[in-house]
Order: sequence, then structure tokens, then C-alpha cells
Amino acid sequence: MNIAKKTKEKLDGNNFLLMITILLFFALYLAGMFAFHEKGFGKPQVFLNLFISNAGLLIAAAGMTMVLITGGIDISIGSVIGMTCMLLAWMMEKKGISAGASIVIVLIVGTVFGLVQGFLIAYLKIQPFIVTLAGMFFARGMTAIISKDMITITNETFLRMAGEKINFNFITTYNKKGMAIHPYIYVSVIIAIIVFILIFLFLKYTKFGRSIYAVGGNEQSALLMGLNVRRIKLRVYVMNGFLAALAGFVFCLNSSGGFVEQARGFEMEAIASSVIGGTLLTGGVGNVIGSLFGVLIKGTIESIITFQGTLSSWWTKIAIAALLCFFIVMQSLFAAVKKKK
Amino acid sequence: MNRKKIKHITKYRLFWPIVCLILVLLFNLIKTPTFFKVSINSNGVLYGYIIDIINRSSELIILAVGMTLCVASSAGTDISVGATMAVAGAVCCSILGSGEAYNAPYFVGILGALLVAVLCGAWNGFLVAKLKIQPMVATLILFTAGRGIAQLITGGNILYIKVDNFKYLGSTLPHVPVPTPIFVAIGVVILTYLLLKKTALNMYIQSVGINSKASRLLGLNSTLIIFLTYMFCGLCAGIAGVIATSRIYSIDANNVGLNLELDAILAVALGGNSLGGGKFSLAGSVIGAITIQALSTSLYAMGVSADQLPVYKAVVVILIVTLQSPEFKKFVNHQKQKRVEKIGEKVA
Amino acid sequence: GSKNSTDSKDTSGDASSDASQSGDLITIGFSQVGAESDWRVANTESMKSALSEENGFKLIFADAQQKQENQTKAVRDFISQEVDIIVIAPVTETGWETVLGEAKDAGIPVIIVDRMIDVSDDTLYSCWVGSDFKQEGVDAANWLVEYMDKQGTGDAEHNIVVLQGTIGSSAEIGRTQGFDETIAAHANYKILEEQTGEFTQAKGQEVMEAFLKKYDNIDVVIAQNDNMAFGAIDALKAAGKTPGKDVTIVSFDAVKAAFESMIAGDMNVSVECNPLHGPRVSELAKKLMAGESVEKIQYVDEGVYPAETAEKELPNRQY
Amino acid sequence: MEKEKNIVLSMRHIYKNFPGVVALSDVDFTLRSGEIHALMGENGAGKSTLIKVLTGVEEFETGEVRTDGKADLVISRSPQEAQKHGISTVYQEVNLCPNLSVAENIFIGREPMKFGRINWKAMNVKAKELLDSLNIEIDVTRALENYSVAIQQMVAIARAVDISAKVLILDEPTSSLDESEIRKLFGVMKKLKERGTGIVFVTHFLEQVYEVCDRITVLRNGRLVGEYEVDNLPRVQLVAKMMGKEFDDLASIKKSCSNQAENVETEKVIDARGLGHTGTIKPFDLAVHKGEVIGLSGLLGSGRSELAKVIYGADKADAGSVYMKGKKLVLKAPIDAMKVGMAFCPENRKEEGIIADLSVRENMILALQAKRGMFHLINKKEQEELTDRYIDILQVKTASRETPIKQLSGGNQQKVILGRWLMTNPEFLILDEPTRGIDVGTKTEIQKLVVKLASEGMSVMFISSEIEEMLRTVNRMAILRDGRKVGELVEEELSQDNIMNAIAGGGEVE
Ligand SMILES: Nc1ncnc2c1ncn2[C@@H]1O[C@H](COP(=O)(O)OP(=O)(O)OP(=O)(O)O)[C@@H](O)[C@H]1O
Ligand SMILES: Nc1ncnc2c1ncn2[C@@H]1O[C@H](COP(=O)(O)OP(=O)(O)OP(=O)(O)O)[C@@H](O)[C@H]1O
Ligand SMILES: [Mg+2]
Ligand SMILES: [Mg+2]
Repeated sequence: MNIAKKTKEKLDGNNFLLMITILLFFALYLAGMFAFHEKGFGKPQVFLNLFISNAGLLIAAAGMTMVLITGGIDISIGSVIGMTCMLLAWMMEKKGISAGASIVIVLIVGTVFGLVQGFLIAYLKIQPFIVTLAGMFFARGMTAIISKDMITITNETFLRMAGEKINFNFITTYNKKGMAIHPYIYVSVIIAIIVFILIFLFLKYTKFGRSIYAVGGNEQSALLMGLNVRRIKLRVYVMNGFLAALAGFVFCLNSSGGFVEQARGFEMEAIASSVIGGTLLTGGVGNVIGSLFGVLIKGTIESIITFQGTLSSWWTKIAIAALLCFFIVMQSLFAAVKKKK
Repeated sequence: MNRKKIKHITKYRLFWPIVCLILVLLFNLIKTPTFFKVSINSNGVLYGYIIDIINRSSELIILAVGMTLCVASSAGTDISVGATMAVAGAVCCSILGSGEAYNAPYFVGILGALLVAVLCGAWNGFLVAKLKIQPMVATLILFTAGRGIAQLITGGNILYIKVDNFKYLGSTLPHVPVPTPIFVAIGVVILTYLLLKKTALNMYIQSVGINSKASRLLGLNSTLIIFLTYMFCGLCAGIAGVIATSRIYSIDANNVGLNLELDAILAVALGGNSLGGGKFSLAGSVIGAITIQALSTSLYAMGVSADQLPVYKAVVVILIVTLQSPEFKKFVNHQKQKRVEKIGEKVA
Repeated sequence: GSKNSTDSKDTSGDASSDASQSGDLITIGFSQVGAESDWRVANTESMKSALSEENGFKLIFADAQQKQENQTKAVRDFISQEVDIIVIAPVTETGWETVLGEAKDAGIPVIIVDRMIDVSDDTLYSCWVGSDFKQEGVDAANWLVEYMDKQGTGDAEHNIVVLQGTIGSSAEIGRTQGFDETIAAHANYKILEEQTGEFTQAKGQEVMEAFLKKYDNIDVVIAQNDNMAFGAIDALKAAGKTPGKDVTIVSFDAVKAAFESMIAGDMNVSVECNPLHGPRVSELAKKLMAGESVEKIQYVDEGVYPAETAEKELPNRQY
Repeated sequence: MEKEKNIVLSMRHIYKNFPGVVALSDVDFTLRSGEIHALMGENGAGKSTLIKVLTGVEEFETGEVRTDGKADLVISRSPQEAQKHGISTVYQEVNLCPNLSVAENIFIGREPMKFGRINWKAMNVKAKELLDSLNIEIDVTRALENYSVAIQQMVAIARAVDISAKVLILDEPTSSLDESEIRKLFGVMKKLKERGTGIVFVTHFLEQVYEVCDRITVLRNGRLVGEYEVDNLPRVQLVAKMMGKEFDDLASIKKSCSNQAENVETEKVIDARGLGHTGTIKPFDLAVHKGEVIGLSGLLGSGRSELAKVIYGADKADAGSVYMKGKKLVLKAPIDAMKVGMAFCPENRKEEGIIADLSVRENMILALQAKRGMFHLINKKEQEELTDRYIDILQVKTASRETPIKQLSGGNQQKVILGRWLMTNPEFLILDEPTRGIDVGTKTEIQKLVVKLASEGMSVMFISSEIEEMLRTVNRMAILRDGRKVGELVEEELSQDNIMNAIAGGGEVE
């Protein structure tokens, strides 16, 4: 009986979409392994690379998912990440501030940034897209104002953090030179995963978490049911600001430097991942687990294209879009079928 | 009585957008007194900041018109217009070819471009209206692929068109003192206005945008209407693309209309339109578009470096939308009342 | 890491199906920035033709879409694919320590092309192939001074505006630096303003329009690539001036179109920035596989092409 | 009056204006503990506004609010504060979150916690019990959007009831409920009353008022008419007070009803054969003759709306077919049905009826416009004439014809929708709960209208949860039970208890 209920719930509406996403991911990955087996697509490291290369995106997507659930959107995160990296580099290199301090500062800056955007959206009721669009311009411009030129980070502590490998010594593969290779990940991945778990728990098991869904579902009703809609929204954008900065930090661990054009268009990737994971831009529906798979799917698509390795620049663009399209359409079709039932 | 009148004026939807535009222009007048100076230069063309603003904002205006309808009907934005511009340009140039003479008649090139642009719009429309995919995501596909497709057409190289009259569309016709893009923009706006005015489309789009379920029950074909608006948006993007191409008599697939979708959306919002769909004002969007261009042109005029320009743009945008936000007005009124009450207490 | 590479040559026959199917072709993973300009496209073409099967290579090409994160990702995938050599045209100079470290651990030699990278330990890459942007800037300045002397206006006041490339790109940094430093030595050359045109014709045109309204005494335009130069030329014409005559146009890259423009008399000079890195890279790759050591820094040869040379140079431009 | 001990809520001299409308002027309202207090008035009288003002949804200009007869004023700036002050409310339009599970909708903001985290199990169990007590048998873990309006209404009530407050406000809770549901609700209300809760009850059903209420406060055009003990205010007077004029409701209809019986012609306007839609309504046969009013009755979720929607083509039938005057119809979308002269006034006003931001005029004109086609724009002048005519016929209370419909009171919105369809003067008119939330006066007007239309030869399908009004209007009644048409009752069989046991399932009819 209980089981039956569980399964029923699983297949209820959006959970159903989530299942589909996960299945599609495994299908895609297996396809990759099948196609590029001899090129070593099956290696554990290839899978881990998905996390290594997308640590920043994971965090950003988690934050974005929350915002989308409230029915809002935040297209400023790309620029905020860029600004964060630049600010980090600038403080450590030009101002000689210690790594720790710099990190704390950028996190604060990000949070404040979120606070301002949140205020404009929640209390002045200005459309999120516009506010965050302005935020996008602002952050990008500030990056240029901090420094037109690229700044490379040479701060040891920071670089140590960046280079800190965690080896899985219990798994061993041999490359063609017969060297033993242990799969590995970096600190950034750990951070990303922890953030993810926290947000998952937060969304499922706290009053605030649930009230976010309520606001997204129907703002008017949420208000009438006695929720403080404004404060909820404000908090969400503040949290997202913080997460954007954190993502920026993780991002910076990879790029270990700052420059004006950094992470341009990142917001789109976050939104795309989140939506592939079954989040609705109309609000009320979404789940970080989905977003996780959204990110992995995006990563896999890129890996497959790299392994394929003969596409010209423009075909790369088109191929990515085609696969993206495939997913989105698939989902909508499944959703339609589900509705019929 | 007089006060009533003022109140009435401020109620008028376009009041704030217009005020904002005027503010931007006034600011310029103060910073650069020559701002409004318009002269005829040696090759008989109007010359001056104002002309630049209107001329440069042409593409944006055209895009904003299309975008307004998308937003209104589907409560979503078409972020692929920039890419569509590139595709249209690419098609146009590859049809006309970079020889000393056109490979095909001029109008064929233009028509081809517009046709493809409409197809792009139709694709988006299909995804949004028929498959019920969320607009921003649906258009994300073309947003990603578009420039790729454009490069595929051009082979990744910048195609130059050598025939001189190709430049006319983007610059000026011989013996005409006004840049051609301005005419095109005005044309598009007027035609769209008539289309909305003379048919029930205006009411349909709003109805569908506000409540598509109810609209269906009262006999509107929501799907078709949304589909049409996206096709139209594609067409607008196509026109804008051809103009932009003609400006530089070549197709630079990577940069034509880069990030213009954002400005277009911004224009719609600055025009006092809600991105939540429903009621809309075309004029508002046009004003919004001009405001944006006025802003960047004037910032250039002040020698703000292009990479810092966004900061100022952001600040102004926020100021404008804050001015427009009803909540803000409420807030202000409250303060006024409070002050009045305080004074009252003091008196007592 | 010459030792590793020699090993790999010996074992490659049996150890990996990858090598066996491609005979003893040298597998090269090439991570390109993107296709953001003609120059880039020409660069990619040159690589692809030089690193072809008949030349004994198996090229794995990855386009980074101008995003560094994609590039590091691609390099990691190359490592998992166990390519013999990794070639990188970096999007940016920073952020290479970790990933190149991984390449080193896997014993895969790395060749950097075009932009330089900025790493604390330069054993992370075997060598660099590219242009000397600063030198280009210097050449441009010197040519300008010479030219003005020839015109007999050597000591007259000259007012210069500079259309810079995308801020922060090494081309922009190098060319600005080289030019500014050299021109600074001549007091009568005055730089009115430097503004970025982001390497595109449209922006170049827009910025130039703004310049023309601000200053009425501009007589030299430095455009840090040809596309911006074209934009500037249009703006000048629209403003009723004649570029090439009363305004001197100095440009960079020297793409085909630039030569045509010079022949038309609109442009005065274009300083070459040679994208044809393919041949050099292929020969380096062969050397590295053979375990030979190579020059760390390798500049490609580049020239300065004033208008008068355009006629006879045009036919033998490939891009 | 101020002396009274057990006052839980007192509002004095409340003023509230909306642009162009005086919603409330100098209204007093007093609620005592352990009483059920009816708030009566025509559509647009200001009932909902009074409630919204009290619960902080809208701000009022002047006036004072006190709770527990205490001296100090309480002003709730938001529903949240209102809840803090012990006021819990069910608003007129269902206000819940469709995306959340039923259980969450009941407990959002006050979820049971355990180790600092939400205790889902406990929450679901509690929710189940709560709904069972109102005997609604549904899966509380499913999203609310899966259930019909009626169910949603019950959930809203369950939520409000569970917030055990000093004051419980119910704004037209019964409008979408059927008999049995209403019984349950009254049961609960009585319990709460014994516990000393003060209940404000807004409704347009007089008999309900006389059944459960102790006191009545009557509003008219935003002004207070007076407060009365139920016992010394007979119906007729109450109605008179609400409408401000004498009124005898039912006699007239009965008459027209009977003489209309003759002119039912035999031509089948609509003839559904084996029509069905998997999941909602099983295949059924149903014929509607010219000038006939056919009623549908059944319990909640018996599929009345579904049946109507299938005929109208809103849900695409996957079995059987519809014939109009012997001609087979292909209905791909509602417009097809409209083209052949059908009209459908949906039950869920908010979701399927109004176009909130558009003006009254546009809302009325749209259907006709759609029928005429996009390129035949009805000119402004004609639009205005038509609108004004129907505003007049239906006595819509609105500031102007250009007022956004969302600013109208619930009942008046309903009238506008009705007007929308009458404009298209259809041959076959489907009314799904047309009188939901409409005041007595207008209700009888509408019933009269229906009968009149029928006598002029229009065929009408009339769906209502209120059996009396069906009895008054219909010639024939189809009975539905969980998605199946179980039979029909004609003229002589039409009686309260016949229908009742047919619905309740006293075996097949006929
Ligand atoms: N948001 C609003 N803006 C403008 N006018 C409004 C608004 N809300 C209500 N009104 C007006 O206030 C008056 C009272 O409306 P209210 O909803 O209180 O009536 P009601 O008594 O609840 O009617 P019903 O029985 O139909 O629910 C109506 O004339 C309505 O048009
Ligand atoms: N008591 C209930 N339990 C479970 N589901 C219900 C219940 N009532 C309604 N539903 C859902 O609503 C659907 C039909 O409801 P619908 O409203 O159309 O019936 P109805 O006869 O029109 O009742 P009403 O019009 O009074 O709401 C059913 O198929 C079912 O999914
Ligand atoms: Mg009401
Ligand atoms: Mg119903």
C-alpha cells in the first residue's frame, strides 16, 4: 500500500519529468560509452571530469533553481561570477589581501548584490528580468572598472586550494604508456556537492523552503495564506547572490585569474541546466536533483562532441543546440503523453 | 482642477517612459551643448547626435516591435532574435555573393533572408505554441545554434558585398538626406500598428496572453495566435538583420546583433510593458528602444569607455524602472502622509 | 618530458587500440578558441591542413566557443583520450596550472599557439608559437612616423585616435603598449583618445562616429584590426572626410579585404598578424615525438604592408 | 453595545474607496463569540471588500477595528498579521497553490516539525484525518491542481477551520458545493460555534442563512443597512433590505415555466450519441430539443462539467459523435461549436471565464468577435452599444464599461461572462453553475432569462448544484453518477426527493 502510494507519487506530474530526465541522462552517457569506447569514454575519470569542469555551474544552477521556483529569474549571475573572479584576483594580487579574507569579502559582496536586486524585485515589484539584466550590465562593467587587463593569481594558498587533488587510489586504470592512473577530483567538486545537498535538504525540509514553492505556485494565494511573500522573495535573491559569489570562487579555482569577459553567458547555461532538470520558468515547480542531472547532461553533450573531435566550430554550436533541442522536445512530449493519461 | 489635470496626465500609460527619454536627452543637452545640433554635411546628409541616435536605434526599434507581441501573447521572451539577425544576414550575403556584380537580383537576396528569418520565427513558434515549451528555453535552442548556422552558410569567413547599392539600405539613398534605416523602422512600426488597429489581433493577443485557457473556451485559437507572433518576431529580426548587414556591407556572423535581444527585451520593459504578457503598448516599446540608444550614444559622446558603459546603463535603467514602479509611488505617497501627520502632531 | 614521448612511440603499437587503428599517426588534440574572426578561421584552416592524415597526423579538433571553461574541459578529455600531443590556442592567459599539470602527469607534451599563457612553472608546456603583438604595435608607430616624414609633415602636429580591440585581449594589450610607448618618443604626435571597438566593424564605425563629433582635428586613425578600420573608414566617409588622404588609416592583421581597401586608397597600411601557424606546429610536433628539444619561444614571421605594396601582394594572400 | 462582554470583533466607521467606486462608507460590523453571523448583500454590496479590509488584503482609508472588545485598535497590514490576531479566512475565490500537495496547502506556514525539519508523514496523516472529517476521500499527497473546484473549496475550508482561530470568515464557501458537502460544512461550523468561535458567513442562499445563522448584517451599495436577529427578520424583509425594494422571487418563474412546457418542440437541436471522453465521462446519449431547458444534476465530480465540455468540444470526444439538427458535427475546438451556434459558460470563473486585465467591454465582446473572425473587427461604436445593452439587461455593477473586469465583484464578473455568451445569441446555451455567487435578485433574473430564452426557442443546458433552481427552470433532468449518465427525469417525475435518491444512487432510474 505504502509502496504503491510512493510509486504513484513518483509518477505524479513533475516527479515523472524528473525520472525522464535521469533516464535520458543515462541513455545519453551509455550512448557515449558505446560510440567512443576505444577512445576511453568509459574511464571513470571522464565521468569525474563532468563534475570537475562544472563545479561552478552546479552551484550556480542550484541557486538559479531556487530563483526560478519563485517564478523569478536571475540573469546577472554570469557577470557576478566574472566580477567575483576579478575581485578575488585584484585583492590578492594588487592589494595583497590574504586569500581567506578575499574569499570572505567576495562572498559578502555577492550577498549584498543579491540583497539589492532582491529589494528592487520584492519590495519595489520591478520585473526580475529587468532588475537582473541591469545587475548583469552593472557587474560586467564593474569588472572592467576594477581592471581592464587580465590578472593572474599567484597567491600560494589560493593556488594550493585550486591544485589540491583528491585521488581515488582504490580505482586504478593503466594508460597506453602503462602508467597507473588514479581517478581524481578537486576541492571545488567537494564544495559543489556539499552545497547541492544542503540546498536539497533546505528546499524539502524547511518551512522557508516550502514557502518558496508556494510563492511560485501562486503569489496572490501565498499572500492570502498568510505568507510574507516579499521577505521570502528577498531572501531567495540574497541566497542566490551568495551562491553566485560562491560559484564565482569555485570558478576562479579553475581559472585562477580574472578578466573582463569571464563567464559571459554563464547564466544561460545555469538556466538551461535547471530547465532540462524539469524546472518551470513559470515558477512553483523544480528540484535541485533535476538541476544536477541537467548540468551532467550538458557536460556529457560537450564531452561527446570533444571525443567526436572532427566537428568544425560552427557544427559544434549546431550539434550542442540539436542535442539540447532533442532533450527539451523529448520532455515536452513525455509531459504531453503523461497529461493524456 | 489644474492639479486634477496633471494627475490625469500622469495616469497616461506612456507618461513615465516619455519623461525618462526626455530626462536622458536633457542631461545630454547640459553635458554637450552641441547635442541637438543637426547640420547637413558635405555629402548632403543630415549629421548630428540626434540623427545618430534615431538611425542607430532603427534595428532595436524593429526588434522591439516584434518582441512586444511575443511577450504579450506568450508571457515569454524570444532570446534568439540576435542570432536570427545573423542568419538572415548570412543568407542575404551568400545569395548575393561577393562578386563585382550580384549573383542574384537584389530583392531575391532580401526576400531569401526574410523568408529564412520567418522560418526561424516559425520554428520558435512551433516549439512554444504547439509543444508548449517555455519561450525562453525554446528560443534558447536557436540562440545557441543560430550563429553556428550563419557561419555554416558563410563558411566562417566575413563575406563582403562589393556592389555599391547594397549599402543604400544601411546608409542613405542618393540625394536623400535621411538615413534609410529610419524610414524602414517607421514603416515597420506603422504597418504593425495598422495590423493591430484594423483587425481584432490586438484584442486576441492580449486575451491569449492574459488567460489562454479562457481564450480557447471563448473561441480563440491560442496556439495559432502565439505561433503567429513568433513568426512575426522572426520577420522583424530578419529585417533588422538585413539592415545591420547592409550597414557594414558584409556579414560578420559572430557579431551581427550580438546581445541585441537583451536590449530589445529591455526596450519592451522600459516602455512600461509587463514581461508577464497581456496588455501592451507598441509606442512604449519604441520609446524604450530610442531611450536605450540615446543612452549609449550619449555615454559614447562623453567618452565613457565601452567596457564601463554597462555600469552607467544599469544605473539609469534601474532609476527609470524604479520611477515607473507603482510600489515606489505608493511608498513616496506614504512618506508624504507621514510627514503631514508628523507636522500635525507638532502643531497639536 | 621528452622521455615519456619516446616511450609512447615504442609502446603505442600494441598498448592502445587507439594508436593501432590509426597506424603510427601522431594523434594531436587541438583546442581552438572559437571562430570569432576571419583571422581565427584562417588559423584553424592552416592547422587542419598542416596536421592532416597524409602529413602523418590524426587531428582531434575541439572548439571552445570563446569560453575558457570549455577549453580546460576539452584538454581534460584529450588527456583521457591519451593523445600524443596537445595543442592549445588559449582563450585566456590564466588558469592553466592545474590542467596542464594533469597533462604533464600523463606525460603528454603541450604546444601553445597564438596567445601566451601565464604559468609559474614553464616546464608545463614545451613551446609557444605566435605573433609578437607588441612588436606589431612598434612597427605601426615607426611606419607612421616614417610616412609622415615622407609626406613632409614629420614635425607637424598629428592628432591620433585609437580604436582598441577587445579590452584585455593580448592583441589589444600588446599593440596598445607597443604603439603608445614608441609614439610617446615623438612629442608632436598626440593621442586624443583610445576607445575599444571590440574588434568589430559595426562597433568600430559607431565609436568613430562619436570621435568625429567630439574632435574635428583627427588626422590619424589607429585601428587594432582591419574590421574596425573598415568601420572607421565608413564613418569618415559619412562625415564627408576622405580616409587615406586627409586622415591616415593605420590598421593591423592584413587580411585580404584590407589589401583591397588599400588598393581603393582608403587604407594606408596594415601590419600583418600571421595566422598560418599550421606548418610550424606540425614540424614542432614531429620534433617533440622524436624526442628532440625545441626552442621555447617561436615567433611566426610577419611583415608591414603599406598601400603601395598592396597591388602585388594581394594575389598571394590565402586569407 | 460596547458594554457587551463577548465581542470578539468590532469594526466601526469603515471607509474604503476604489477608483470610481465607493466600496464601503461608514460601515459598522460586530461579531460575538459563539455566533454565526451572516453578511448579506447584493453583488457588489461590499461584503468581500469588508472582509479584505479586515484581513489586511486591502487598506481602508478610515475607521477602527477592535478584537476581544479590548480598547486598543488592531490594524492588520497583511493576512499574516490578521492570522496573528486570530482571524482565519476562506476568501471568495479559491486561493490555494495548485502546485503544492493538498496536505501542504492545508499546513503551509505551520507545518508540523520534528528535529527542526518538516515532518511529512505527520503532515499527511493530519491532513487525511482533517479531510476525512469533512468526508472528502482524496489522496492528500497529490498536487491540488488535480482536483475540481469543489474539492479545492473544501480544502480551503479545511485549512481555515484547522487554524483554530477566534474568528473564522467564510466568503461564499458554499457557492461551489453541493447539498451533502454543505451539510458537512454546517456540521463543522456548529461544532466551532459551540467552542466559542465567532463565524462570519457570506452567502447568497437565504435558506442556508436561516438554517445556521444567529445574526444578519446587511450591506447595500457599500453602506450598512442594519444588523438583525435572524428570528425577527423574515425572508421577504431580508431580501427587501438587500435590494432596497419589495420583491417576490419565485412565483413568476413557476408560471412562465409551466406555459413554456407547451412550446417545447420535438426537433432535436443537439443529439449526442455514445459521446465519451476517457477518464472523465463514460459514453452517453443525450438529446436536447428546441426551446427546451435540460438540467444536469449529480454529486461533486459526477462529471457534469465534463459532459458539457465534451458536447462543446472543449474536451475532444474520443467516442461517439454529436449531431446538431441531424447534421453530424466535427468539433476540433470550441470555435467550431460556436460557429454552429453553441455557447458555453464555464463553472470556474477565475480560471476559465474572465480575462482579468481586460475591460468589461472587451470581455463581453470577445466571443462575438471570435465568432465573426479576426478580420471583421467590430467597430468601437457597436462594441459600446452592445456592451451597454447587456450591462443594462444583466444589471452589472461596474464603474464604467472600461473598468478591468478583475475589479468587479465576484457576482458581477459572472454576469459579464453571461453577457459575453448572450451576445453571440446561440441556439444552444450551456450554463455550468451560472448562478454561482450571484445574489438572490439577479439569480431569479437569470432564471427568468433562461426560461424566456427557451420560450423564444433557444435550447439551454443548465448545470447547478442547487436543486431548487433546477426544479424552477428545467423541463427535463439528466442524472449523473461518477462519470456516467444514469438516467433522465421528465416533467412529472421532477421533484426534490426523486432527484435526490436518483443522484444518491437509489439504483438506475427508469
Ligand atoms: N480591486 C478593486 N478595484 C476597484 N474596485 C473594486 C475592487 N474590488 C472590488 N471593487 C468594487 O467594490 C465593490 C464591492 O465589491 P465586493 O467584491 O466587496 O462585492 P461583494 O459584496 O463581495 O459582491 P459579491 O457578492 O459578488 O462577491 C464592487 O462595486 C466592486 O466593483
Ligand atoms: N469528491 C471527489 N473526489 C475525487 N475527485 C473528485 C471529486 N469531485 C470532483 N473530482 C474530480 O473532478 C472531476 C469532475 O469534477 P467536476 O467538477 O467536473 O464534476 P461536476 O459534476 O461538474 O462537479 P462540480 O461542477 O460541482 O464541480 C472528477 O473527474 C474528479 O477528477
Ligand atoms: Mg464577494
Ligand atoms: Mg462542474
